Amino acid sequence: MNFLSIFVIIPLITLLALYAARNRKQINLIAATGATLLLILSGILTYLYLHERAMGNDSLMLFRADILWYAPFNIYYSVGVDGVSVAMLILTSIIMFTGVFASWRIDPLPKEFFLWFFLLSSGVYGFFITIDLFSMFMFYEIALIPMYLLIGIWGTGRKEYSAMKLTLMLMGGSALLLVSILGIYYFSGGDTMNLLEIAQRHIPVEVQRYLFPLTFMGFGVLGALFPFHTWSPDGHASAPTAVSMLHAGVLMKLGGYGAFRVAIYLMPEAAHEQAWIFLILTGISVIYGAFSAVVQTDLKYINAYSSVSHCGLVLFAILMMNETAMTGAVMQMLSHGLMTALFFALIGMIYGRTHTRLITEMGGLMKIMPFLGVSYVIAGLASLGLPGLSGFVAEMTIFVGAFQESDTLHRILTIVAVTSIVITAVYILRVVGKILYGKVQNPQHETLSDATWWERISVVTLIIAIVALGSLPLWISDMIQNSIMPIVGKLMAAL
Amino acid sequence: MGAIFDNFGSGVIPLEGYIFVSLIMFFAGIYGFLSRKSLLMILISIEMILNSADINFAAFNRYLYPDQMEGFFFALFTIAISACETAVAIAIVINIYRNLNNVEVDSLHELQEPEPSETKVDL
Amino acid sequence: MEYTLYILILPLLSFVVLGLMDTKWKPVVAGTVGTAILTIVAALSYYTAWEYFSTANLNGTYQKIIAFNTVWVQFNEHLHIDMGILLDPISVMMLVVISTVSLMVHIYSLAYMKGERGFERYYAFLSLFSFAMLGLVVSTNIFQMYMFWEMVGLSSYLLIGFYYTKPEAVAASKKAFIVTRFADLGFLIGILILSYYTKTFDFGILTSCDANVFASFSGVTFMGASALSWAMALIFIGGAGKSAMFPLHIWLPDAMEGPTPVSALIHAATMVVAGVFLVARLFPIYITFTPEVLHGIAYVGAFTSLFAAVIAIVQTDIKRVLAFSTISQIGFMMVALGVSGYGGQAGTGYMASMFHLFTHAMFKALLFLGAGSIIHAVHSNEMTQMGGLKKFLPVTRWTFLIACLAIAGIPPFSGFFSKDEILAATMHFSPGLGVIMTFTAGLTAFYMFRLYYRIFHGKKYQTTNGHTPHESPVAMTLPLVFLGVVTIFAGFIPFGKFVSSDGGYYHIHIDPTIATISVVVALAGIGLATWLYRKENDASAAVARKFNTIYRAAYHRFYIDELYLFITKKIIFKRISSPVAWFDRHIVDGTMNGLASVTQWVSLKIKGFQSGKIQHYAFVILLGTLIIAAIVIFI
Amino acid sequence: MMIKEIIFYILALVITVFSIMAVSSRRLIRSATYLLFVLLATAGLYLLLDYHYLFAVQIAVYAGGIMVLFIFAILLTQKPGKNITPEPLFQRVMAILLSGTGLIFCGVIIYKNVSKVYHYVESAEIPVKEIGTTLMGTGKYEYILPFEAISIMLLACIVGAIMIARKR
Repeated sequence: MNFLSIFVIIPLITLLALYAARNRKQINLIAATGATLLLILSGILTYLYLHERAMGNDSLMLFRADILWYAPFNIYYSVGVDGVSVAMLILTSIIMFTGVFASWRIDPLPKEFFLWFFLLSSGVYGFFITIDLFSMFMFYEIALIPMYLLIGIWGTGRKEYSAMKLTLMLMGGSALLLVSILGIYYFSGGDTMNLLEIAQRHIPVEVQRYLFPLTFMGFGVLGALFPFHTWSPDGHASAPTAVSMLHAGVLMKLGGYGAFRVAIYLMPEAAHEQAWIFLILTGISVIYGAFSAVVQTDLKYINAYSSVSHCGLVLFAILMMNETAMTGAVMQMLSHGLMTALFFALIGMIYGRTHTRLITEMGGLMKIMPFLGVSYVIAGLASLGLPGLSGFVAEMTIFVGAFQESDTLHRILTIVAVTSIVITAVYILRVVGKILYGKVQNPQHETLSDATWWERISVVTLIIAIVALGSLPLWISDMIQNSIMPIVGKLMAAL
Repeated sequence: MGAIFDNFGSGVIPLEGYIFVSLIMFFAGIYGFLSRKSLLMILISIEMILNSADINFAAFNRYLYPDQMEGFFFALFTIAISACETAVAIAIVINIYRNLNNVEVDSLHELQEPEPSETKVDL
Repeated sequence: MEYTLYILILPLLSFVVLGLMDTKWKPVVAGTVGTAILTIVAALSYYTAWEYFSTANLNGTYQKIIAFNTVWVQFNEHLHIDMGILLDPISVMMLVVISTVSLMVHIYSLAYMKGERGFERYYAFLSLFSFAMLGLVVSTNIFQMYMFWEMVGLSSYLLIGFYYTKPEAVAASKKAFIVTRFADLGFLIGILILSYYTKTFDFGILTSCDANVFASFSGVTFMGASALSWAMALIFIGGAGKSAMFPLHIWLPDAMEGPTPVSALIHAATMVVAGVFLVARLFPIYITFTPEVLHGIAYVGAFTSLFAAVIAIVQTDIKRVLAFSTISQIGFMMVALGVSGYGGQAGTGYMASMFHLFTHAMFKALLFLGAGSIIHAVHSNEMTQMGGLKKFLPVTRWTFLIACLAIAGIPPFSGFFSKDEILAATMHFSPGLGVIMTFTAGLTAFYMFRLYYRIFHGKKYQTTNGHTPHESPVAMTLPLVFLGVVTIFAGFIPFGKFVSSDGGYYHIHIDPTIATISVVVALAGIGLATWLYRKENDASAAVARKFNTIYRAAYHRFYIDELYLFITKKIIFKRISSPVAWFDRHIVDGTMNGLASVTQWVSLKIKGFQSGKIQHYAFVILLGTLIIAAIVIFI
Repeated sequence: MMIKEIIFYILALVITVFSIMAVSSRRLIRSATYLLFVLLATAGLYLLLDYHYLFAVQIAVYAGGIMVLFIFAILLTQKPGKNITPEPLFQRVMAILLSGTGLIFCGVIIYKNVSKVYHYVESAEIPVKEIGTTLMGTGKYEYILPFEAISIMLLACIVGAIMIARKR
């Protein structure tokens, strides 16, 4: 039994236990237990990982295990983690944990909600631990499908439309991925699906030219790459709180992670050749998302566009293809995951009280619900990159890294991307000013209550994570950077 | 078909003769099946199609494998089956007539989807 | 000198504790804790100053001491952000200034903010500000400085928006943050350029002006200017934003919506001079490699100074007058830096700038706290509702007068000495600029005394609703008196001994000609103000009528705000964001929905195949069979 | 032996003409009548092929049984004297086109190919006894299983027809 597989198994066991649960209390208890176990487990994993590395184990992936799964195509269930995966696993665990608490009072059908929720999470965990292309794809799909039901059943507003749109667009992306995975498989020799082994081989450059854009776009759809991002505003706006959290917090990271792990790692030559196209697209994403967010009036739309902007920055940094920027990309994934989860949690909580998400209908909430108000401000500050909170470290690492590429295109795009910090400030402060400060717009809001204990757990956990990442970034950035170095080495060799 | 003319008057009826007859009958049946609205007309057309097949069975058996009896028996069975089929079909037709007061094939649309314009899915 | 770390840790701790406790503690407890911690910080700062100035002098030059340094995040093998404490004359001087003013404000606020909702929060924010500002000045590297730079921006935002139920305060805080953030964008890009070529963030390496470090800049030009010039100019934009240089000054007058002690601390004495501090910190680079940028700074400073002084003359809100006065005075400091040379006696401007920073912090804090005391008494910011307050507020009046004299540059008050040095340095650099600055100094004297007279003299005070103004409690007057005393005597500090452009010893000497001229000009300004405003009369209105156009323009601050409003509302919101959002919803999303619609359309069309008509099916089957047979047979 | 040929061509002509008339007639009862002629002519063809038994079955089952069913069905479902409303021209044209194409297509193939395997074997009539033993035999080329299947199906058809057609 491999240690990493527990990450996939715990959600499945939780599923079974949930199936047996009788009432809401038991359901919540089981879900919370499962999520807590995962959180603890990721803590243990981090410790073990750092310990192994400190002991001098410098193989590319640790805790390797391979189980033959389908011999004719050499598909293995093979797992292994490096610093990037560990970072992602921590993120997923934190968001799972807080997501469970944020949906403590989910209605209707709590049992079914958590069933799908945990199934989704097992897909996400599987995606991050596996290093077999096919298993990766399979876990990707497992993570995708529950989303349709979660949004379609428990969502708000135009939920069927959004769920359909989201699923179809992501499925479209995964269709591209399937093609490229098969392409990679056949052109790398056709006898292994293992990422590490494929990385040792050479895919012909002519083939890479076709496969790289397919792969990058396939993952880019999930990473909200312009112009494939439009599922994000609608999807996030309609999704229930915990699903928005998990989706924006973790699922969108699957895109960045995959682009980094598959597209760039396996096809470095084409990546170098075609980076400029995608750099322009991501550069557009960054600015465009930010500008779009400025005039939105729905809180979730603002946040969704903000996610487009921030996730654009992730892909942007990955495409810079140097060690610093890529480290920054992973940090940004973590940071964005945490803060956007916090945002969506808070928006959900505010919406649960005011029954509106329109910023024009709210005001002066700081006075009525100080805890949520202050937390919202903290999330906003993290989002606009305040030092001491996670956003700053990530963005600065990206900008410093991006600035190391000295040709004109990279320079211009970097400077364009940097300007997003101002626009971010504009829309964040606009929202904060409108909904939290000022006079109470709706007299009925006067009587609303502040956060309950489970909401506080969720919010406080996220804030702690954000502050921890933001004020003591060295250990995690080191961990990530050390894992990125071999990949960058391969990239440099391909140049 | 040249054989027909070559052997005309020789007292030998060529195989093509039978085949062409059955062919014409077959496609007449097809035409009826495709063009007529009345269920009874469709049934008549089907009978003709089956019948043309019977001719072929018999002719092939007699001309090509005169020592065997497969074609013969197949024709026999086909006649039996067509009899069954007609009996049941006519029972159904009469039943339909009782319910709908006509026997037109177009009026049988209970299982059909409603008109497209009503089912515009909101995407 | 490891203990200097506590100068940073204690305010941070105070912020965290007060912030977490929030309303769980009684206001008085929170206030006391905050003030007590700041007292310790102030004591530590004084001790640091004493120890530094007494021990760090080596061969007549003050050494830079890295008291503490640790890697905070590593970018690549060259670039890493450190967290550390750098002690050198200007940072130590700033420590003293910040902790003094901050302590005064803490004490003052105990009384001023008494009974306000969110008193605990207020103290938490003050602690946060103190932490950030102290961290800013002791930064060992430019990126650390940038971080704390952002954090002071945040605490400024939070404190301006302290009365968050007031829409003006919220708007002002937002404006302050966004405008400075915009400037910080320049700062950040400047840092990125600088660090890309020099491969370091460290101030020690940067300000050593080692030619090797800057070698990779050679020949790199962009739009006719060298990359280094660009970097330094962009960094200055950051400083200009924080220090409210034209045209980024618009946030500062609005920032007066915050509580008055906050204005005193942040928007008069400490945060707004961060830009000056930044330029001073990087002064060696400016003077060695990019003197043209430095001269640009001088002209920007001079223009801002004159511009703000003109506006200050006609404002009626007393805090606004003080705000424009602050902008003007910071302009003076910038000019001084801009015209300064490097090393020895050539560094007059540098020393003068720092000196003025020091004295200005004291007397401007005094002015603001005095204004706070006045507002506390009459519950209004408007000059028109004041007048004849001298008999109600004696302590405030005298301390205010001292500060006015100081800022006007009347000897022996502190402002005279520092301003005189600035004028001397400017004259030395360019007589034209010198004349402008002298004129501005005269304007300063005029508008300060206009302010003074309109508050304390003139018409008799009209009591409303039986409410009589009374002198503020001792917690408020104590800081006033303390700062007043400092203002009187600070001019005699041998400042050049401590702070100079190269760490060496600088002899302050008063140029009698320039001193005489400046005093005469100042007296002229005061005289004019006395004539116009001492007694209630029509002269001032007549003058205003005479210069109607310029009066109105100045009163509306030359419509710069309207310009900004136009840019933000019309350009950003209407011309960029709304179209972008529209584009996203209708074009990009429309394409996706269009794809879906096309799919649906196609499926609706081909759905006709499944018509449910048996003859239709038979037709298709036969046709298909025929076609397939044809294909099989003929192909 | 000319007579056989002449009979064949007469039968062929009858089949051709009446099958076309059967499917194109406006009146159902006429169609049924034409069908009867077609079926009888087919029976004649069986006779020419010396399948006397088949001839008998064809006459008995088709002309006797099925036609009676048809006629009753027509009488039960049609108002007397009423023509069937004509089908849409488009449908008829398409049907003619398709069946015409098929006819030509198959005709060409037959014309080009079948004559190659053309040879006529004179043969006597199959004795009914042999038919009986073959139908009931269990050996190779013997048909007890289809026979039984057909008989069960006939039973099912009878039951089914009654079930469907009876009045509820």
